[in-house]
Amino acid sequence: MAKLIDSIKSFVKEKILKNAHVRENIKSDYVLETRNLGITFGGLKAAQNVNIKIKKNQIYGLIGPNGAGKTTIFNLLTGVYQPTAGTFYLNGEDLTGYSQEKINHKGIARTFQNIRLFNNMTVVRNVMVGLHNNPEFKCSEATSILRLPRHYKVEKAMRQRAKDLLKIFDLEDERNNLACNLPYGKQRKLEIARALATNPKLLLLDEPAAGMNPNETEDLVKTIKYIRDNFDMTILLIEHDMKFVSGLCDEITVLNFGTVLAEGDTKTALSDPEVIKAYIGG
Amino acid sequence: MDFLITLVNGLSLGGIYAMIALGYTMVYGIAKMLNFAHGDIIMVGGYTILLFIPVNPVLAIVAAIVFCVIVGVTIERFAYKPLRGASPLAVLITAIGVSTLLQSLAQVIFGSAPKIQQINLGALQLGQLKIEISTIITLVCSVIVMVALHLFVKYTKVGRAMVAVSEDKGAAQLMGINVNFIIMITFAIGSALAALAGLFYFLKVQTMTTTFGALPGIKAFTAAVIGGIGSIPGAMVGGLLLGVVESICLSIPAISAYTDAIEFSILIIILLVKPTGLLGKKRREKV
Amino acid sequence: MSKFTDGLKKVKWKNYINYAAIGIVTIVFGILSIGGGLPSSTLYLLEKIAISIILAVSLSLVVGFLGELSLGHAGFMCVGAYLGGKVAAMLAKTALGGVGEGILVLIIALVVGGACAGVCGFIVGLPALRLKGDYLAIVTLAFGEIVKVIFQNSSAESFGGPIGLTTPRFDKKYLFIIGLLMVLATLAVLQNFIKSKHGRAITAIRDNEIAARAMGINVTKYKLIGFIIAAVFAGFAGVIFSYSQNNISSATFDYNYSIEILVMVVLGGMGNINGSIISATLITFLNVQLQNVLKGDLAVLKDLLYALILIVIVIYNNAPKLKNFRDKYNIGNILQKLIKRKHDPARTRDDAARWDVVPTKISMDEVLSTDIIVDDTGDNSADVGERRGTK
Amino acid sequence: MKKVLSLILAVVLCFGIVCAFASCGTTNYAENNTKIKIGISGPLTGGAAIYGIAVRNAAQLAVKEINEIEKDGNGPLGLQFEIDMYDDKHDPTNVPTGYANLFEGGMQVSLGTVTTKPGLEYKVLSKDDNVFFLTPSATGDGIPEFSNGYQMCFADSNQGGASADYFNANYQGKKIGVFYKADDEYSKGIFDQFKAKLNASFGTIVEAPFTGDATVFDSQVNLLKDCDVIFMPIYYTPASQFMSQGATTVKANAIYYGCDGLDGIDSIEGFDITTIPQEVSYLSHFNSNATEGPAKVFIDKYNAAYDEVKEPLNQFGAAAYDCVWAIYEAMKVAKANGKEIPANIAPSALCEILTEVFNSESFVFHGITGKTEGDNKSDISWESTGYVNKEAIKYVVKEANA
Repeated sequence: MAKLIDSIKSFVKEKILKNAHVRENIKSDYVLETRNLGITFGGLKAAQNVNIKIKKNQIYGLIGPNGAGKTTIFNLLTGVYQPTAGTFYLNGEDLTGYSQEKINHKGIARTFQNIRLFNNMTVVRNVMVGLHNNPEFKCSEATSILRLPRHYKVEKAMRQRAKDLLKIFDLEDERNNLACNLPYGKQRKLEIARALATNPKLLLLDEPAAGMNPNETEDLVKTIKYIRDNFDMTILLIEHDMKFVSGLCDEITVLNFGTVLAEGDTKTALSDPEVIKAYIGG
Repeated sequence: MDFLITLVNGLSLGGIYAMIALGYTMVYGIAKMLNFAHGDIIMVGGYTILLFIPVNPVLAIVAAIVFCVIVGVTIERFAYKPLRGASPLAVLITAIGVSTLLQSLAQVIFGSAPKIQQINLGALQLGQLKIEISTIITLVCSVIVMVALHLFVKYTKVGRAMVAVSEDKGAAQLMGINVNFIIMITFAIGSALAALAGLFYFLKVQTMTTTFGALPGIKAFTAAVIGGIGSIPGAMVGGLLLGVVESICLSIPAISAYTDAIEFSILIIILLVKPTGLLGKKRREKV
Repeated sequence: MSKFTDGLKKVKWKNYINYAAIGIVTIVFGILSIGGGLPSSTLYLLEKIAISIILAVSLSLVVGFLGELSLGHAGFMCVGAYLGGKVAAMLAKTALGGVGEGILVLIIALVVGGACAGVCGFIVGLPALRLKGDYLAIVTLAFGEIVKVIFQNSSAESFGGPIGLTTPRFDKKYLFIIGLLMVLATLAVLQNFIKSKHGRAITAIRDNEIAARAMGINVTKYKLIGFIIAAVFAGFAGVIFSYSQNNISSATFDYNYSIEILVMVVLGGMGNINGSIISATLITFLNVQLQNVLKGDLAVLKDLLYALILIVIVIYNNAPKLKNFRDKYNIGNILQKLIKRKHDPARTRDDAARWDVVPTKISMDEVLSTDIIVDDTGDNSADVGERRGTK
Repeated sequence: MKKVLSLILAVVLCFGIVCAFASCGTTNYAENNTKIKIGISGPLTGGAAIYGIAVRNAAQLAVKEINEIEKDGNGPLGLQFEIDMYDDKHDPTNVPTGYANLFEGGMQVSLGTVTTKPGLEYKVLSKDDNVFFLTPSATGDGIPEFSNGYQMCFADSNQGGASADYFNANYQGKKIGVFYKADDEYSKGIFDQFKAKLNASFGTIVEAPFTGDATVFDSQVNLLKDCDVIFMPIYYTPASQFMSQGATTVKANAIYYGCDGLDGIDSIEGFDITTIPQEVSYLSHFNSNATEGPAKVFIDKYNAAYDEVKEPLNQFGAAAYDCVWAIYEAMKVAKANGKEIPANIAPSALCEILTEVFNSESFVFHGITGKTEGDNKSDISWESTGYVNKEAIKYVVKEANA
């Protein structure tokens, strides 16, 4: 019997887990550090050898022409795709290979390029979903079904927290509207509020200013800075709007065809001849 | 020798399943909906054949095809077309409704008592092998139909348009393809195949009831999913596979009572290993 | 005292109206029945209605709230009916059978039937993690058929085989009361579950699974919980069903029965529990009554009618082209205008927008159109691992 | 929209419940009866409808004849009879409602159910109210379990045993095959008994079961193609399908041997038995193609009254005809013994009277089912267990083609 179990164990080890990623934490001064991160789809190298280092409280930009692999990087960092090469670390903790849920629990939250709200729920409840895993609002299924006092307490506290968050984004008055009925700009803001509700250490924003008018964009810049300052947040964002990026980001990485073209200080990186060539198409 | 007969029987049954499965799969590929009422189109075909066969067998076949096409296209026009763009769940439930509607209509018209019509085409003696002629006809015809369909989709203008619509409806429309027309054609072809399947199934069963199409319909649906719904070669492979499995299971008395359970278990196992079926295409959602 | 009345005022009576309605029905008919004033036909009808409501409400958790199509609900019921019925049949003859007029055995049977159905719910829920939409629908359908075949081919000693399982019938005067009490229990559990953070998580998964994952919602866990709860209650319904019959046969629990339950859920409005209750009651009532009125092959007119109503309602509620028409001639809106209660979201209370009641149209496009997120890189993850290993 | 709709539905529902109430009241629902009401539960729609319809028609025929004798209160009983039938669709879940409808509609005596599965439900419900039933065709062994239930047909175990006896006596040395429906209580019940009683000298028999609504029998035909005798304890619809699908493959000199379920196989619309080369025969208590004797008289009466193509007669109908007459005869015996039978007699009182007669050894009913000689009717009696005593006959529907 014991022999059988051993043989099963060795089989699992050799055949199934043979190349599984062994996680190793490192000592890192950076909130996010990626090492040679890459993914290939069939023959297509969607991203390769991406090394990004983001310091605490930085607003970091990820830019590049269409199809450069920016959203792919986001998907890698949030576990939607599993990287085929490389690793990434959050505050030195290796998160490579974790599921989306787990990565979120570890402290990375994101928004989406094409807005993904819970359309049939009200605004306030969208945010409350974000608060779901907060240890403060822990409440088991049985507690809820039996309607123990804890359930009411938690619900009330969650609602209050959600309202507070919505206030920051000036969405408090809309809280009882269905999310799908909000105007576009407000939907984007709601997505950020919802991501923030999960209490992340690193916030990934995928084209937050897309489709906004200049006034709204200006407003957004203020809000993002406010988040960074008041929530002690580190932010990685994708954006096309150069003005937006140069006005907001401390450092950037420029991608093209899945590889890093330039990185570093926003101004220097943007004036790199390679970057200009990639954008203008020289 | 026995096994050979089992195999031939299985292949001919599989051919029928494949023909029905083709209807499911084409409609799924192009209209992105599960036409649950497809099995009942077979029933419509069966009754048409039953009505016309005393007049003339050839006329019966033609009438069945024509009538099934009319019914199929009408259903598409009135039940499914208004729901284009609505949630697939709504369409699926409508299809279930249409299926019940057809069955109950048939019962109002023909009554619930089974109707028997004997058709004996004789058997062919090949050495020691004795095979029913109807089995051979079914097998040959289903192969011809499948090859023809494959060529049609690959080499004709309409066929290529169908592929285009199944890939990307919006883009196809921009390219000047009349999407509504293509969907209508798909339903027409699917219904014609169902009529043929009805004919061959009737040759086997020789009895008409209002639930005539339910069993082959569900089996063919299973076959289509096994093969990867949306994939034409998948439907063929799935249909033939299921037919042979069914025939083999039935030929072993110890497990024959569990035939349905075995078939459905195969389905579940295949889906768990390959969630999109044997030949189905994976689709990636853009995040 | 004033604190008590204040507390009473705070209670949202609207949320409890279904409890009240069913409670009143239970009490009124219970008194009449015990007093001997009800004919058997009414008692049987009430039993059937109670069973239908439990089934419809539990299925609405999976279809309406979780957004997965299940065509195997009768299969769970079958498991509950057979296993609960078997336990009941075995215990009825022992000393336990006499305790409390057989109530104790009934409770044990409910526990066993519900638990077994729950285990099946777990097993069916597992593929739900990998499969979506149409594929999941066929797997649930397959599950129902497999269960049916297994019980059909059981030996005569175990589950009666083709002839079916002989189960003890509970006194008809009391069985429907137990059924209606089970309805109340079902409502309590499901409504409390849905109107909590967990229900919110489930609704979030339905609305947008990818976003829900990104919010850290444990999709695996909640999908399984959804399937298990629905299955457990279907199992309860099955046990009550087995108590309402002397002999149960697995042919009863076929795919058409699952469809009938689905029709109840859809006609009641998906994700609308009260709607499910009303449609389950009405359909069961009509089924029984029409069976007496429509003789012979005309009986099928009933199915014809259901099919037509189903198609018309689904098209009316979902057709994109009818959207304007719906908005313009929505009787609810017109009534609202007549009463002149202007809807001002800013002024309404927090719970004004009923998030648990969604229109029939669920934006399932995304959920259904993605089969699964798979790597195009290769068919298995070992491939992925290999590359990573060579880094 | 939804609110208004649900409101309307609720109102309809309340109305319905009130209607349901209206029927409640007395415990003897037969109090206002002017005729003795005979209740039947059987399929009038669906695949088994053909049996239910034959039962209904034949029972009505018998009632008509009896009412003719009893016209104007001049008969031995001075009573009139009527039939009340509920369509149970061969689905046991319909039985509680159906039974309640019959009972609350004033049923006093009953023919039980036409088929076995609903009968298992029916026997318990009728026991609770103590309603006498004599079923024409629910063959299950457990049907007459309680004191109020009797059978006119042979119980499954009797048929299986009788068939095995016949095989032991006549088909020694032949290769035996069985075509049966594994998920059907009638078919499986007979088959199990048959297998148990068959001599060991036959060796292994070839089993070819099918299940559910299967209609394609290629595999079964293939399994049975070398058998000399094929036992078919099934109803005639699948049997006819098997025969026509296997017409050319099964041995031409093979013998199809069935039980009472095969009765009527030669009168199915669209199925021409002469195209089947094999011999077709069955063991039964009635031959619906009889050309002589009391059976012939009955068949002619039936065909004169009903459309013989659309609603063909089969042994179910013949048994139902006998059932009604047997109940009538039993009531006559009771009356002769000094029992009072008013038209509004309570079902339980009538049950007491009838069981007493049926259990007495002297009660012999002369009917058209069972073995008849010349123009004499058969002798039928009952055991106190509810099983019937009469002689079965092997009928050859069609000889083998030379």
